[in-house]
Amino acid sequence: METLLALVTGAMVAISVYLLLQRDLVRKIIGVVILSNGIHLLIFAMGRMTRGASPLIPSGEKYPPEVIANPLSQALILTAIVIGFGLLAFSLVLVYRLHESYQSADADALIEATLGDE
Amino acid sequence: MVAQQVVGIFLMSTGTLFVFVAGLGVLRLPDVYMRLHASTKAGTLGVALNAAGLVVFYPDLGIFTRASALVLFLLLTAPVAAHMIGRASYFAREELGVTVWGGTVVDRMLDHRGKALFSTEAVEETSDSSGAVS
Amino acid sequence: MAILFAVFSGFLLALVAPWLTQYTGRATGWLYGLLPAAITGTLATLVGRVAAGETLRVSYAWVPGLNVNLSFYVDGLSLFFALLITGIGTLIYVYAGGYLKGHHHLGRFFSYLSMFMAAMVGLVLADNLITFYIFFELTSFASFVLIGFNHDEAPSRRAAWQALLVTKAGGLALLVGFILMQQATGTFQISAILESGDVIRQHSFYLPIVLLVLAGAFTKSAQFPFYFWLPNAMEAPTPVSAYLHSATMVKAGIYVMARFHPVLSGTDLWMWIVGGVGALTMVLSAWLALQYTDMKAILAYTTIMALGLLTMLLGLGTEVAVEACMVFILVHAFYKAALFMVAGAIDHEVHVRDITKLGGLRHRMPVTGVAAGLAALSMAGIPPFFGFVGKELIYEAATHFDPATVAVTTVSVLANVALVASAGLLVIRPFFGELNDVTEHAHRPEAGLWFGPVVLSVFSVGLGLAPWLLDAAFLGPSAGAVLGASIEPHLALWHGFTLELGLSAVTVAAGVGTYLAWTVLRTNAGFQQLERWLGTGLDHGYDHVVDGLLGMGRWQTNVLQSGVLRRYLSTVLVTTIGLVGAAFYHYGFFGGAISVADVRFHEWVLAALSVVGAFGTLFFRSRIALITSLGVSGFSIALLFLAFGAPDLAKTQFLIETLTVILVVLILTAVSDVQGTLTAGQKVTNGAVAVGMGAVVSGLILAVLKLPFENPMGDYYAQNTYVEGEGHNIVNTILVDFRALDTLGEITVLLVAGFGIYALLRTGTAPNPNAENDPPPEDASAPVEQAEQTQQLS
Amino acid sequence: MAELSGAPAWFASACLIAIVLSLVMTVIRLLRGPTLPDRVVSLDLVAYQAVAFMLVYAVLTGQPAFLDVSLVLALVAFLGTVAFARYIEHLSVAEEEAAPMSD
Amino acid sequence: MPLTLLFSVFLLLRGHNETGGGFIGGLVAGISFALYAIAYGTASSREALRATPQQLMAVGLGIAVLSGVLPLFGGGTLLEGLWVKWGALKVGTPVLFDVGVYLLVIGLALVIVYELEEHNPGLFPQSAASE
Amino acid sequence: MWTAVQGAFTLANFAVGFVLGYLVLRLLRPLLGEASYDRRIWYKVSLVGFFLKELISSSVRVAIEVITPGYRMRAGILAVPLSVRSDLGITLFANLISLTPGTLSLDVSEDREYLYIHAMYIDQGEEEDILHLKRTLERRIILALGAESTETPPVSDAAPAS
Amino acid sequence: MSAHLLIILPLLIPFVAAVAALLFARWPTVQKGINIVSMGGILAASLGLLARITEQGIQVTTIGDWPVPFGIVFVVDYLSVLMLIVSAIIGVAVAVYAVPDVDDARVRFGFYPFFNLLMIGINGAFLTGDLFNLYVWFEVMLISSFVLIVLGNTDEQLAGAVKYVVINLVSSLLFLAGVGLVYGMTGTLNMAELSLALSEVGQPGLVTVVAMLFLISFGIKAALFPLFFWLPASYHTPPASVSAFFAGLLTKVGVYALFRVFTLLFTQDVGYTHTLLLWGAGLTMVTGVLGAAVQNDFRRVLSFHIISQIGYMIMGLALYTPLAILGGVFYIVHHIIVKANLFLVSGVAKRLRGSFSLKSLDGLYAYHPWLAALFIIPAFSLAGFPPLSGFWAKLILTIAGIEAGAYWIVAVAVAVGLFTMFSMTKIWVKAFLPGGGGDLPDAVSSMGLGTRVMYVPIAGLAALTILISVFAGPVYDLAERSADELYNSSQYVEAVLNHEKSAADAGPRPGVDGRAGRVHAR
Ligand code: NA
Ligand code: NA
Repeated sequence: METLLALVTGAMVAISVYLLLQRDLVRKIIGVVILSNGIHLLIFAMGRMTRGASPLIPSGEKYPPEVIANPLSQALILTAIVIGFGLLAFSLVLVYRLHESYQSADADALIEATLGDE
Repeated sequence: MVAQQVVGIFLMSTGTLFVFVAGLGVLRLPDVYMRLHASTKAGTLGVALNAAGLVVFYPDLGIFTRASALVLFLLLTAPVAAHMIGRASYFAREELGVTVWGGTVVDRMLDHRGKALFSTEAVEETSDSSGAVS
Repeated sequence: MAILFAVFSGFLLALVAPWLTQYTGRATGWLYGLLPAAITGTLATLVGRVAAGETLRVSYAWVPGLNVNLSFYVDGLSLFFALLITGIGTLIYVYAGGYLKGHHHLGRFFSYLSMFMAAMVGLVLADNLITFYIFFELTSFASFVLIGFNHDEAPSRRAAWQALLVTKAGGLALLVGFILMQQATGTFQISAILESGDVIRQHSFYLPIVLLVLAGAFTKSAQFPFYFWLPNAMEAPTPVSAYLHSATMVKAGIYVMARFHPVLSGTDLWMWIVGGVGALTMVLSAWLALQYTDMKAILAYTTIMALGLLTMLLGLGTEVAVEACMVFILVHAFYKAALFMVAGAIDHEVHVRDITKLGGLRHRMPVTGVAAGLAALSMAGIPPFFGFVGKELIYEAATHFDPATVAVTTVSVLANVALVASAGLLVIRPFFGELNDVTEHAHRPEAGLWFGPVVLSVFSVGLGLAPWLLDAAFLGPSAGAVLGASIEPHLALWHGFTLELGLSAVTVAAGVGTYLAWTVLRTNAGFQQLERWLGTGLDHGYDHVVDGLLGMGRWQTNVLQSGVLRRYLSTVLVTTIGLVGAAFYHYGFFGGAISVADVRFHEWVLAALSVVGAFGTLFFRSRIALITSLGVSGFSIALLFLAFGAPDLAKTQFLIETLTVILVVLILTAVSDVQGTLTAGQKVTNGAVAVGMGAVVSGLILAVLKLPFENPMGDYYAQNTYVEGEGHNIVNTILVDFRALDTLGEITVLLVAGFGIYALLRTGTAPNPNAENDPPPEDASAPVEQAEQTQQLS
Repeated sequence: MAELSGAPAWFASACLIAIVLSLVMTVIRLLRGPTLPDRVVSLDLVAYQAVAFMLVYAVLTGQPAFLDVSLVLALVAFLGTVAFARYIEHLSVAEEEAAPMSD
Repeated sequence: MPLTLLFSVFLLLRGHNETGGGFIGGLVAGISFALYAIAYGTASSREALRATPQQLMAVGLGIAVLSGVLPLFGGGTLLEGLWVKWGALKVGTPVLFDVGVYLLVIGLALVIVYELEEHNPGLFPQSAASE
Repeated sequence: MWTAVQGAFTLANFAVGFVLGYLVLRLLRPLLGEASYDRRIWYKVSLVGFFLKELISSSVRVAIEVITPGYRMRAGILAVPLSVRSDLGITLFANLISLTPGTLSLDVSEDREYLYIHAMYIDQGEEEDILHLKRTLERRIILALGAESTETPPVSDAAPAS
Repeated sequence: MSAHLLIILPLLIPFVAAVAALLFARWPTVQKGINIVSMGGILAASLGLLARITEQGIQVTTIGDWPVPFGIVFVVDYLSVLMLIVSAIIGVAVAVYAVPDVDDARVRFGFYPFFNLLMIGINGAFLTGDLFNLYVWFEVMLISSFVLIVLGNTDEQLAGAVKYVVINLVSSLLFLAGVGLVYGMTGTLNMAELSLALSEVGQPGLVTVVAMLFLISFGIKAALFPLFFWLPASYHTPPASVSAFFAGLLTKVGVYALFRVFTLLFTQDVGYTHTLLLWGAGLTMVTGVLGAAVQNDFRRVLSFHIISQIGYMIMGLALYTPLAILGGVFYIVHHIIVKANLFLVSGVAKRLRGSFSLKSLDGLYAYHPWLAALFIIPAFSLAGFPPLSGFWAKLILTIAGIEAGAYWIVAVAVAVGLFTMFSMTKIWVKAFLPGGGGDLPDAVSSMGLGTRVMYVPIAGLAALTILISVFAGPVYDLAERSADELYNSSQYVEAVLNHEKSAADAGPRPGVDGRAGRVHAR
């Protein structure tokens, strides 16, 4: 399964990159979302995968069952998801504000004056 | 034990059938309203039956409460969602290019309102014509 | 103690001068001149001990790890230069006090001048390569601020900047040369390095060392092809030109060559480069000196000529040549400083420096005129002036040099001919003849302005008559230090009827001839073209180099910093693909069988849907439709998480995915779509980058998956969730206990995002092009709208 | 109750397959559209199908805890649909900007 | 709405033992307030909340930090789990920490909804999406 | 309620749940409004029963439609004259119609006179279908909610539409 | 004070200050006070840490009392503590400078909390010994910097911020991917443990391949060639306080991370990785300095110079000899102070003359000789003018380069030094010397109290630059110890894994395989 996930991750990364290279800022942000999802899958695969068994300790027990899914990779992804969401929300609102100022979400239109006045 | 499993599996299978039908319906049916029918009803019923199946497998108060909450919530939200999409897509049909299936025989909403969907004037005079169409 | 006083007292004065000057009034120059005089006196007390072979040292550890010390030592050579610096300095201080009287930045001027003098003294006394370099650069800095002292004039600013950059470039080369010397010898201590001549000459670094050190020396001492900065530096106030750009700072390069003569010379490489460049510089500048009518320009080119001569002598490297070099340093310092001061005095009183416009000034400035005449006679090498002694020695060195005797002799004579002619131009033209409209109203200069020239002229005469005074006290120790041997020179005015005397006679005769033919020479079209190449031409060359580099900068900035985010991202991504790909290529691809046999049907479907959903986002024209596809991908991933035992993850993924979709939809209600698309070519390129990136990431994962996996950390958390963490949900316990710090950081991110959104949406609601709500500038003179200047913010 | 085995497991697996097949059909509709409401309806249904998937999977693997996940999804999926409906409505409102709104 | 809020608290408190936790709970709670805002306007939603989302976020972070600092006073380390067992009731700093997360996440969800809505009232066309 | 949800019941958790639940409820009191009591429980049960029956029976019909090839539908958008007038009544009626397969409520006219529905099967003809809906579903709602549900709320004439 | 408390204080203080500042949202004056106290406190704590490290060596503590290497650890070695101190110094300077510089609107919308939150991210990154935790602090830093860069919402800020945000988001995700892969190879996140585990993977090549992701990600943060675009696009847009803080610190956190991972973790094939770094360093120097030379805006010149100077620091790391690393560390310390100060000077110039454009700034020297002097010190230090701090940094690197036989990079470094001088004197000539040609009016400037306050941190930092120059010896010694720790990274590893709270000492627990015990055996 990890192998399949590797391919899935690669595909998602490729898709996200294509979106990142669009002119539309919203599409770029969506690219970032997909890239994040891909990287989360990467971590999931890296922690190796176990079907079913959630990392819970049954009520009344002190130790988890013999075979459980890797809790650490899950915790890492969780943290990353939440952080990613915070960044995403901010970025989206930033694009929204930018659109208010420039009446456009075209990244190619935001060319800075690279050399300044001479 | 066996009976429990049989009932559970039955509920699940039936539920799954409805879920399947919902999916097939959304794929097959000819316009967005029809698809809404399939998705809302069959989907809700299917999920409800699946939830019931789970409760049969795990006859525990906690599970029951949560499964009930799930079904209740679906029953509350599904029609609202369907209503909102249906209504919105009707009003925005021109902007979106929504077309109605050729087999649609009547549109009373259009009759009543004409094109001015947001006119504040009530269209009282047409009210008596309702039901008079065959 | 004497050394420390000599080096650091100048810096102290530099610190207090801007403040002190308001109290010193008219006597500023004379008062401040006491300091160099005192240093000169102090150093003079050491002459005897040094002549007796003693070496004085002071050393403080600065960066012990690098063996860098702040250390000084006094030997014959350094003492010779130090005395020259402070001695001439005394006269310059007095002169500057008169020249700049009433200038509102007089304090700053003396501050810079003192800093320069101290740096120069530090340079010549340094016993550590790094100490040396530090003072070397400080002199460049002082020169920078002094040339640019009249900074409201554009040529002044340009000249200062140019001088700094050229000498800084050389300085950096010098530094690298020094480091190479240290690498070769294992020490930064100059006195120790001087003992290691053979080591250096045989080291593989010898060639780079010579080239780099000479690059430093040649730029500083204005040798071909770097001499263009020096005439431009004449924009400085005349005391500066006299002091820095004639008598002392430009000699720092000569000092470098002299100082390291014992370790670097003695090879053909040294001889040909140093001798050759010196000779070439000398001839070119001798001739260029005759192309100008501005007194300071003539003085500048004759200075370059002198520097070329000194360089050539050091390249020759024979005992006589080195003696000649030392003597000529003095000769030149005396007459050139005097003539500069004279030129400055004329400029000060007449405000004109063009010799074709001046005349008859002997009536208005008699004392100055006499001093100028004496200095010019020394310059022309007429007996019994000190200049004659120097010239005889030079001719002796030239005629006794073995290879290329004729060539060396010829260029020496040619240069001296030019000196004779220039001397005439500088004195006869302004002072003789009749007063004209320009000179009619010249004032008699105050004492400060002629004191220096007079003293120097006296020295020129005195030392000409009694040159042997220098033998033991200065020439022996200094030339000895340069040669790395003990010598006993004997200077004399009269050597009898020698070849040298004959050459002198020829020189004077030819010089007079040249003087008479000056106008013809100057206006000849061919010569003028030559001047455009070698004089302004090199100056323009500098501009071309700078412009070329700036052009490269502009080109590069336009290419790299294009302003297009898409290109920035492509570059980042292509770099990633390149680096990872190259590393794969380098180390192999860690290939092996790939199996997906363990994947169940629903997992296949979920995996496929997460890709299909994502893929769908590429194909929708409408962004809102694309979001639905994104949702499918997110939900499928959540289900995958769930399928592999991660309910918390699935839960969070569902929540976040939905919220993401909602947020994007909300934003899209207000954000219009982008008009215009990418070209087909861009799409293909982007597609290639995308595929490359995907391949690289997949490759990485697959490669790592080949490794066996142990999970000590995860296992520890699992085993201790209940017993140590009081929980049942391992993931949650990790989040709030084992790795709560991560979560603390995570919620910090959320908090900042929340407040950031708040700030984004609450401030500047109205689009405000260019309005930064700036407070108005505080300077009343600021070039921006002053009308609106309201109350200060603070 | 632990993981299912035997015939029940077979049935549950079949259910799972049916659900994912239906998921595939729904996604086909989502991709084909042709209009935004079609896609929104499909996405809405995808959420229901996900809920169903989790319920069946909970039984299959013996982990009723998955019920919580489906509860959360049911709770928020509705919001997504509401947002889309708002968007669609916004389109027609934007068209009729001039006319006063009824509320 | 009260139901979803209750559910959110439930998610929060159960987190340590079963699936859930402050983040998920907070989001669910935030969503219910958001729904309320969509249905009845942000003004009444703000009124119902009685605290600004910014305050919620600040207090949430404050509680989380406090839960981390508390063990220091007992000579422990930052963010060390400190449990008070009172009969069968177990309250520990990790729970307090999660409460901080919960409040902060509510604040985040709300600040997004409120600010977007109030910045551009067109974003959420008011309508009676009756529940 | 809380403890039921909690699943694993412990006294401690109960206490915490109680306190927190109370606090949350206190905090949110403005949201809750006054609890309304109603004695028409029987009608409510009957409504639920009828609704479930309808849900299942016509779900099957849709299922058959979907599974079998070809379309047997005769669709249309109908205007159902409303007898219920209260917000709750209209909402309930509309939502139940939506949940009942074959019908989907789209909008309410601004004067609250009509509920517009999309119907998949106009079997016996438009009028009959509308009458059937009114007789079965709407009647039960009115019974369950009481007579006041047929009165137009005084405050606003706004329909639950934008 | 316990070691634990001392170590966490640089993180805890800004946390408490941030919360306090948020709660005092309506009292700007209180916030300003809190901020200054917070930065001062961090500085004091960092100095305390330095004292402790000098006495007791590398300091390690666990967060949450979980045994090493399972819990998150904070590790303070010389590099960390130097970074902490220098960033705290900049913190203090900017805290004072911001009082008059940052307008009320920005304060109202949380400038001071954000400032502290940014500091949290920075200090967390310096302190942590856990790779994933490092990622988290990077994100804290990133989002705080996002907000600070747009705070005020001018069009220019928004446009600059978008580029900054998008590129940095990608960078973070690459970092995250790297963390995931490293975890997938070793099963651990503790950096000391990773240092051992990565060399035991048995696939040094693969480790190096993965290291490329870290190189890219941190390279973006550090603004290495060709990954620096976001920096000149955005750094000139926010208020001077913010850009000074960013200019001084943010890229240096990336540099810090590069130093950390490419000495501790990825030293499997130095010949490959560090050669790449060296090329990156050289190209960064050149492109940065050429970019700067053609700019005509005070802050844009400075922005490009950040890039160029990063090249020098990375050169130190890339040469990977003790002396070179030493030079890199020295460079970082020197550069942060100098660069932040230059941005602060630009802010005063802007305040006095109403613009950042070199053209409009004209003649500052005539009216504000003190500002001119205070500009000259950092500017010439940046250009490596002796004997200022930058000279020592460049000297060490040059020697190291020559000793390592990397002559081309020495040539590049020297040439770039010359061009840096060109840019700095360009600012001097164009902004400070009057270029109008005509006489400037005699009006003496009416300098407000606020501007006078802004001089204080500038003078302080300039004085510090001079102190570093004069006492280059002691600073050299500190950098030397740091370089020793970095080069011989086993010191770090042993300090962490032999920590009193290590699992090896805590006795057997279920699930512990005792890897931490290996250090004893070696
Ligand atoms: Na190492
Ligand atoms: Na820099």
